[in-house]
Amino acid sequence: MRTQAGTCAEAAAVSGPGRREPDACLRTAPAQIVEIVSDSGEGAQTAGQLFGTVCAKMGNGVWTVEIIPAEIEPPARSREGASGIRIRFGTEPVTNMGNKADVVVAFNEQVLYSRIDQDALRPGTVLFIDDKWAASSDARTREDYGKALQDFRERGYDVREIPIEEQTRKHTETPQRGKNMWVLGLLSALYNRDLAPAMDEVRLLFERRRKGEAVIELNHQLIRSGYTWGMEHLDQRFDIPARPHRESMVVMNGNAAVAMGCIAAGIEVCSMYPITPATSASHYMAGVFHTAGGFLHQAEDEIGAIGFALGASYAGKTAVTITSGPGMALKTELIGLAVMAEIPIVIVDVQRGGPATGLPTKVEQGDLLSSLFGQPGDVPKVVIAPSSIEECFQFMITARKLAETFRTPVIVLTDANLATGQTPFAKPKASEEWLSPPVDQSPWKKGVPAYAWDSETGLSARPIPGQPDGAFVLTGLAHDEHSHVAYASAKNQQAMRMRSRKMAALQKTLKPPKVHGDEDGDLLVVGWGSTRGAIEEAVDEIRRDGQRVSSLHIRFLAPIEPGLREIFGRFRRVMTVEINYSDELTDPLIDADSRRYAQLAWLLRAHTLVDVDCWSRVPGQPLPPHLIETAIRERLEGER
Amino acid sequence: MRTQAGTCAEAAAVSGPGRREPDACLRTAPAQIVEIVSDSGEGAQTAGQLFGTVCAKMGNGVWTVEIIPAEIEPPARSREGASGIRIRFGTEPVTNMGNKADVVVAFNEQVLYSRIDQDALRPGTVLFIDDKWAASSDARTREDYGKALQDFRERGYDVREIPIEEQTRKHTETPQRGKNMWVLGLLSALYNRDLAPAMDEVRLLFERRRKGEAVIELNHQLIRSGYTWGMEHLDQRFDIPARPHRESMVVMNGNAAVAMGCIAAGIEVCSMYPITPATSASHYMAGVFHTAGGFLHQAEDEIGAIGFALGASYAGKTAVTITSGPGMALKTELIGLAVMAEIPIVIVDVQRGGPATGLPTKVEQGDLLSSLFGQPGDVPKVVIAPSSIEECFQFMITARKLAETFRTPVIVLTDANLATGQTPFAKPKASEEWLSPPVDQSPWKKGVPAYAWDSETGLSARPIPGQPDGAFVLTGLAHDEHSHVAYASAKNQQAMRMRSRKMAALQKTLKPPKVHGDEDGDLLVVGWGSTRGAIEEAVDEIRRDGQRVSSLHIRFLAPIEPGLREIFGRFRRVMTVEINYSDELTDPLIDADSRRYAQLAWLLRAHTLVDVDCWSRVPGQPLPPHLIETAIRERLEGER
Amino acid sequence: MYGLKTDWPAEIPPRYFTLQEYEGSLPRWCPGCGDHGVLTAVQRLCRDEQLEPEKTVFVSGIGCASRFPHYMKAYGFHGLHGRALPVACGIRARRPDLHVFVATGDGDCCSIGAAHWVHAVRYNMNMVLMLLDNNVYGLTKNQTSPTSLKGRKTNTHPRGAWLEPIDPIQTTLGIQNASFVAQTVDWNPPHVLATLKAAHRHPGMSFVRILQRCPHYPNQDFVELQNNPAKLLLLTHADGIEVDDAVKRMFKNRQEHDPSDLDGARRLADREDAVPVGLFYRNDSADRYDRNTVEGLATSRRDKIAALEAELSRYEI
Amino acid sequence: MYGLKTDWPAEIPPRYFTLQEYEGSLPRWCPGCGDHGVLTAVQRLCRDEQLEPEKTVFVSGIGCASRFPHYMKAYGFHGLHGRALPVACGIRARRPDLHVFVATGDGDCCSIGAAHWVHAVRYNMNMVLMLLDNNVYGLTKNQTSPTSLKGRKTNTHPRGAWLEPIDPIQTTLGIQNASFVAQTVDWNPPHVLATLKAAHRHPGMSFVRILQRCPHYPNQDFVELQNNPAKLLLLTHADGIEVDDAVKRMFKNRQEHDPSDLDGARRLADREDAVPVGLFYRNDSADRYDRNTVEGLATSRRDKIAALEAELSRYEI
Ligand SMILES: Cc1ncc(C[n+]2csc(CCOP(=O)(O)OP(=O)(O)O)c2C)c(N)n1
Ligand SMILES: Cc1ncc(C[n+]2csc(CCOP(=O)(O)OP(=O)(O)O)c2C)c(N)n1
Ligand code: SF4
Ligand code: SF4
Ligand SMILES: [Mg+2]
Ligand SMILES: [Mg+2]
Repeated sequence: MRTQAGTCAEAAAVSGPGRREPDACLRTAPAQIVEIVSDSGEGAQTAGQLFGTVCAKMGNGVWTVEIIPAEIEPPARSREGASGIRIRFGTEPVTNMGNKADVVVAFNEQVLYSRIDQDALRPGTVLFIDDKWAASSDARTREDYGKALQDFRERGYDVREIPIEEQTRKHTETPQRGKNMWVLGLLSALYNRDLAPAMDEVRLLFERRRKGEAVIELNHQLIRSGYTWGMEHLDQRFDIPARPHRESMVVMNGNAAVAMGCIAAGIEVCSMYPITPATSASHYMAGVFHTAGGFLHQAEDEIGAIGFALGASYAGKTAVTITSGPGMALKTELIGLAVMAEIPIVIVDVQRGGPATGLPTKVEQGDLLSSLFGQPGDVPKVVIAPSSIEECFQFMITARKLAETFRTPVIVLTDANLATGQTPFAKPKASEEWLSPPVDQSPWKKGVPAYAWDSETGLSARPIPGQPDGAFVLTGLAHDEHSHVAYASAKNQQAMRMRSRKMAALQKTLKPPKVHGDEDGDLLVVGWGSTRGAIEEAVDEIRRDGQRVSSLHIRFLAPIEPGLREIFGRFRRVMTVEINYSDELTDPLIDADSRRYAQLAWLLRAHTLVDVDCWSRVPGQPLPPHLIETAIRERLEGER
Repeated sequence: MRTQAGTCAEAAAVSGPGRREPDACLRTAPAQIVEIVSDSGEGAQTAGQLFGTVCAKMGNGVWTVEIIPAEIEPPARSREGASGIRIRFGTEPVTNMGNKADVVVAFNEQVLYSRIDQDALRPGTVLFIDDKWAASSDARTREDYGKALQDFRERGYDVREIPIEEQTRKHTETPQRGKNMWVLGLLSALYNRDLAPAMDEVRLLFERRRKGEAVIELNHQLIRSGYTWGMEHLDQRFDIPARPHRESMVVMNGNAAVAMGCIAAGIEVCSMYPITPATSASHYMAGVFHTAGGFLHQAEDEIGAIGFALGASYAGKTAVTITSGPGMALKTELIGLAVMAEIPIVIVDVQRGGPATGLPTKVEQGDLLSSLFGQPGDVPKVVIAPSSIEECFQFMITARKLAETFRTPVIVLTDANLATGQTPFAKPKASEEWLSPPVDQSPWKKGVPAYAWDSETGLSARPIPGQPDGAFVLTGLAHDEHSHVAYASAKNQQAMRMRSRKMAALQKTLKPPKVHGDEDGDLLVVGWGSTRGAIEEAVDEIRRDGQRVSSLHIRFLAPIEPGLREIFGRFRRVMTVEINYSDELTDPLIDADSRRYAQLAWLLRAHTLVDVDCWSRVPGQPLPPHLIETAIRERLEGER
Repeated sequence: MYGLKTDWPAEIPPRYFTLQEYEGSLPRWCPGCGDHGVLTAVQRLCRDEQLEPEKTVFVSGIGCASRFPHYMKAYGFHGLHGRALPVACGIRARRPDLHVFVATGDGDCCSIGAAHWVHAVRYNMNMVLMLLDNNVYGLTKNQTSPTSLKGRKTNTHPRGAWLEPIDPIQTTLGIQNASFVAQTVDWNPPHVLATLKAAHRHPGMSFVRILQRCPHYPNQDFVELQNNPAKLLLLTHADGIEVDDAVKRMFKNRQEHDPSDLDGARRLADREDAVPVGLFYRNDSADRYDRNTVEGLATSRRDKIAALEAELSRYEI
Repeated sequence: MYGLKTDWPAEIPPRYFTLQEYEGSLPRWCPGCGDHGVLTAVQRLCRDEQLEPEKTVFVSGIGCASRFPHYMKAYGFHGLHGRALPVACGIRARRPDLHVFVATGDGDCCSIGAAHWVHAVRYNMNMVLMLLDNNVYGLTKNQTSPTSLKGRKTNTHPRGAWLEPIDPIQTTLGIQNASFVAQTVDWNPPHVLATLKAAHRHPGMSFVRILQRCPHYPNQDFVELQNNPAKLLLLTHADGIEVDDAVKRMFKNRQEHDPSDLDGARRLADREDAVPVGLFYRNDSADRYDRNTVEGLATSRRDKIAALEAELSRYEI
């Protein structure tokens, strides 16, 4: 071994205040953030997911997030090619990717630089790096590696060169495909995990990939090897106490949760066109949807996709279309038709960086206003945003029900952060009540028009093809309750009123959202969608200092949740935190007159007339709690 | 003659207070509203336009608006088939279609009913109706006619049966094609107009239609006949004093003004797909654009239309695309690209009734928020709305300049009201300065990137294909100033900031809008687009009673005109008047929490935090001043 | 079976549908518009085939032709310009019990809807596509359509359309899985009916182009075709459109054409001297996507829950 | 003309463009991706034809193939998925001095862009369309494309694609005004170059389908084609793609095919036993919309103002 692992004392600095010390080098830590970064194809993600699953299984809170290169097959040893995973895990539930990494395992120095570029490390981060490059036959590589190591040390990382490839090679001729398992073993040692569950998970995984016993055995060997090496060489190990679950848990990412939510809702048709970062939901469904009586249609484009879904829905089959920003843009016109003709449909928008093609694999919360106001004319519809992966699942069930009860499109806004993040949550108990009802084919009541709007709520039941006496011609033209084309002024006003009224009717069934923290104070931070975990973490951190900050998370954006004005009134200041663009008052030319606000802030200002401020950024990655914290603290300072 | 025209005294009631009486039956009136309604194909519109032109020529203020049936060839003698025109003219300039008609000439009783349905008449309206139906060989027709007449009288109209067809038949075998000219003569007598200008206009018109001298002579005869009959039988005639123009005037509708504005701006490519009510602008251009060096492209769809325009613009040719709501919906994604890649383009949206197919031939102001916020992501762009037909012309010149200076899409929102209304305005003096500059093909300055954003204003010059050393690859992906794909967080934030900053830079060059009426008061009525004339008329009417009401009209919607908060602050209440949907607080389930506001109101609330109220309707026709007046008065009452 | 006594004892009364039972609201097309005749033919077809009105769906886009659903008494979906086909495919996908008809125009199908046209032909789901081709944009008042003849003067090309028209038949024949491609003319009602009947019975997407007169914006070519039927060429074949001798006699020119001969069909479509009327091509064994889309249709609620539980278990930790 | 001494006295120095002068940023396609070879061929073509880089524009949509413009040193427009063709047509419309190339993928062109594909072929504006057809969605990671072979397992059809693929050549041949339709394979660089050269020289829209290997999501069919070139059928003709004997010898199977024979072209496209490579069809006299779009291009500013004044006067009262 060329390098020495750090001392116990050094390692302790990494862990934060430990609670008990079962063996000399074992410290307890409440949470850790570990990253594995490698060239594309070296399996860092597989190892990381397995490690995350093991942690989750033991009862830790876990959030994993994949680091995906922009190119399909990027060059080896390049920043652009960095592929990997971050696993944040701890005693308490984990709701977001957190701040800087505590530990990074890097397969080469170049991929590590990509993490430095993304500001993922801090002075003190423990860096395990494969030492193979020091002995490279290529002088340039040796030199790059040497320089980088020096640089890393200067940046204050706690660098530990370790023999990842060398050790792996003892077991396999193709270390490229084994290093990840060796690292899994190493991490198991570092974090004091039993090997058995990891072994089980590996077996499961390779069996699913239809690999034979030999492959499984090799991988088990590698894990053991990494573990043994770790136990022998690590001078500091951590125990992250876990709380065994009292109920069954599942772990999945937001796209899988959305897809499974579709199945749980009894949705029968998913009509889509491939688009990142939404597609993986469809990939998942493509494999299993038919087992639950569903059909996945890959259309010729996004217009065709929603058209197909609307046709299916008109014919009585509940339908969903899943897409991202550019696809939403294309669906604009047919969303307008769905509202006009009151066709139930669920539309999932997995938001990505915009505008236009933007940052296709990265997170943004940029589609709120376009979901609300994107269609020409008055187009009231339901817009909801899950704030966790579990809610991705649940909201699909809600969305389907709302769509059918209110005879309306329901837009579900998730984002790339939820889509690719993974976290455990209580295993839902499947219920037949979630399923859409069977298609009604009984005779329609004669004389009841196709849009027998209830004058108070705007609600009406719809005839389904096949129902005798129900025949009507759905139209996107202005129409009366019989769906007859209507040009008279009063009819147009009335039909618009009915469509709008449905939103009021739904709003009346909603409860005001719950404040996180005290019910009043100096500052209320409002968020929506995937940022909840990070915002609440930041707020909790600041509250620990005794500051009077609370947060509020909005899930129903249209109709907007009730009672906001009243809640806002209890705080001296209100601000939103969002992953989208807003001008800053400190920017040149920007003042109260010219400032363009973040999207939720905009909505809340109009709705509540409260001077809702905002702090928003478009970094192409989730907002880490510490940045939110800084922003909130700045606002609080500004106050004084 | 079977019927008697009313007495002088009765007729005087029609005219309002006359000022002088040059002959026994001639009264002076400040303004009149006349309608001609007929079956489709009977030429009411031609006669009305000619009459309007004559009035305009003499120096009257004039507004004409066509009454167009929804079907292409509707059945004769049917309400749905009513085809016609309203001419409002007066001593002062006329800015809108006004309230109820003073005089209606109806070719049969059924088409008149369509006007009653549209609430176009009032008790006292003088109704000239062809008496031919009383003698119809069809008993049913006789009966319908008789009943209707009785009904009309009960409704309080001043019914005068006149022998339109009988008289026309004296000159032609096909009265269907002559009645309109006879009516033109009648109106000339009724309104004390010289025949000469009408004769000239008719000659011009038929020459343009390549008709021979015989046709012209016949039409002249018919006009004289109607005139003579009128002079002999009308017991009340009106003089509407005119003020001869000091400058040359043109008269056209808003679509022609937009099209001519394109020519005036030196726009070289107009790329469109047919859609009502925008198409007539393209029809006009199709005929003449090439004489001004332009090319009109009818694309395969609206996506292709804007794609083609963007290609032309990228290649240095200024381009416009003209459409209406459904077309805007389809252009959504490419508008996002134009903002992202900073491609100048002018987009004209002639708004119609929505959502979806809606009311394709009717007016609405429903596309404001979708223009501002319709595209996923942050998509800052310029949105302007002309408030008159003259501004339709001028704003095209402005729009082209803004698009190129700010390297941005500019959306120009007109509507079906402006598109089909006609009014005279001062003939613009063509200027070379309006034209876009020739395509720069000189070498690009080496080292200057394709997006050399000025850090303060976000502005940059763009290389045009053909410029040596300027080559760059435009992309809709997040990019840096070199147009290189950029994934780094800071780059994305910076580029968004630069695109947003352009809006602030433009806003700083704008002046606060001028208040119509006093600078402070109890109520400020805010409008945008085609409603200005009607709003100001209503406000003036109320001000006459000493009420402290003013109005404000907003032309720049994005960036929004500066100083609004300050202006609003000078009024006790602010409300908007718009032709789009909003909930009313008096509706069931609607309260401050659930109310959905009119579109401008929404924008202004978010922007100014003033509790901007709204009154909006979607009648599928322009809001007449008296309805606006009533709404304003109600708000004023509510105040007390 | 029909025409039974009213005191027939069976529980479910046999239903016989008369022509009137397929009549929706009063057609609002111009007098003389070719769409009227097609409507009548379709109502006849429904009556002849005794299609249950509640099991029959007419889907359309926007345009004069697309008003079609309103004039039928059946379920209808009068959607957006160009988007009839995806909607129709979506309806068909999970409802094999429904009869799906699409009424579309040359602008609706061949211009704005072209992508869906290409793909719906390839999907080859069981439905009848009626392309009411009047060579013009009728509803929006006389603009050039992709099938407008070169030189035709329209409001968007007042000096004449620039380009040769697209040939919907030839284009459709070029698309994979095209399985039924026919042409007829609105002014020959029995041939329209016969063609639509064959189309309806064909398992798959039947593409029927109907040359349709628009007297309001008349197409000189169609007027001539009507006046001089010699240019029409009736395609005959045992496997083709079945027409009786009376109809046959309406056509001076006839040609035997085997609808399984794709190559011959393309040559026919290319002919400039004649307008073939009848069945160009049929292939009953082309892939049919609606065979796939019904997958899992019979899944019980219990099985759905079981599938969900199985999936959740896979993700259980 | 080139290779002149540097002290040549003329005012405007003659410019000679080397291969390097067409090289944009470093290609980021996977190693072994067929796009690399096409890029090289295009750079060669530019060099051979000495296209001025500033007068050359590469337009694309979104996809792996659509990254093309970034890797050229020329003007480029990397637009939206499916929308390359309208943009290219707009560029071409008023800039006959520019060389326009379109790089698109099978999803970009034949799926989401299908309406524009049909219409751009009909517009037949002078440009080269390179359809980089890898039978898959590459960039979005292995979904079915309209040209994916039936049964191919992809992420959206893990149990195999349901339908026979669309044939871009046959479909294009079915569209009015198709004027140059050719096919080549990325793994035969001289043939790619020869084909693109002919395409570039053709006056009108040249549709070139390039069978393109995607080793990342490999297509067994292409691998076999490469291993067993006997399935490739070289189309030869005096009016076809000019290739030298060395290239000819690469093909075991050759067939003389007259590119003016549309009917024969269609039959060739239908062949299942062979993959024809070369020129299927050429028609130099098809309508060309870019002849119309340049109308009024030379109008002076003065004439523009005069036209405006004339128009205003027509509306004067
Ligand atoms: C997105 C959109 N674009 C344009 C229109 C306007 N529009 C309505 S019908 C039509 C064309 C009609 O032509 P065709 O399809 O041939 O039908 P026809 O009226 O001739 O039967 C157009 C352009 C629209 N309704 N929606
Ligand atoms: C409107 C829209 N829909 C979907 C996408 C996602 N998308 C990007 S590329 C692509 C398909 C790429 O396939 P292909 O055109 O065959 O190109 P290849 O990557 O295979 O070269 C898709 C669906 C997008 N960018 N925009
Ligand atoms: S315009 Fe033409 S197609 Fe439309 S209804 Fe009239 S005749 Fe028929
Ligand atoms: S995924 Fe396929 S097409 Fe895309 S770059 Fe890689 S090899 Fe080429
Ligand atoms: Mg048509
Ligand atoms: Mg591809």
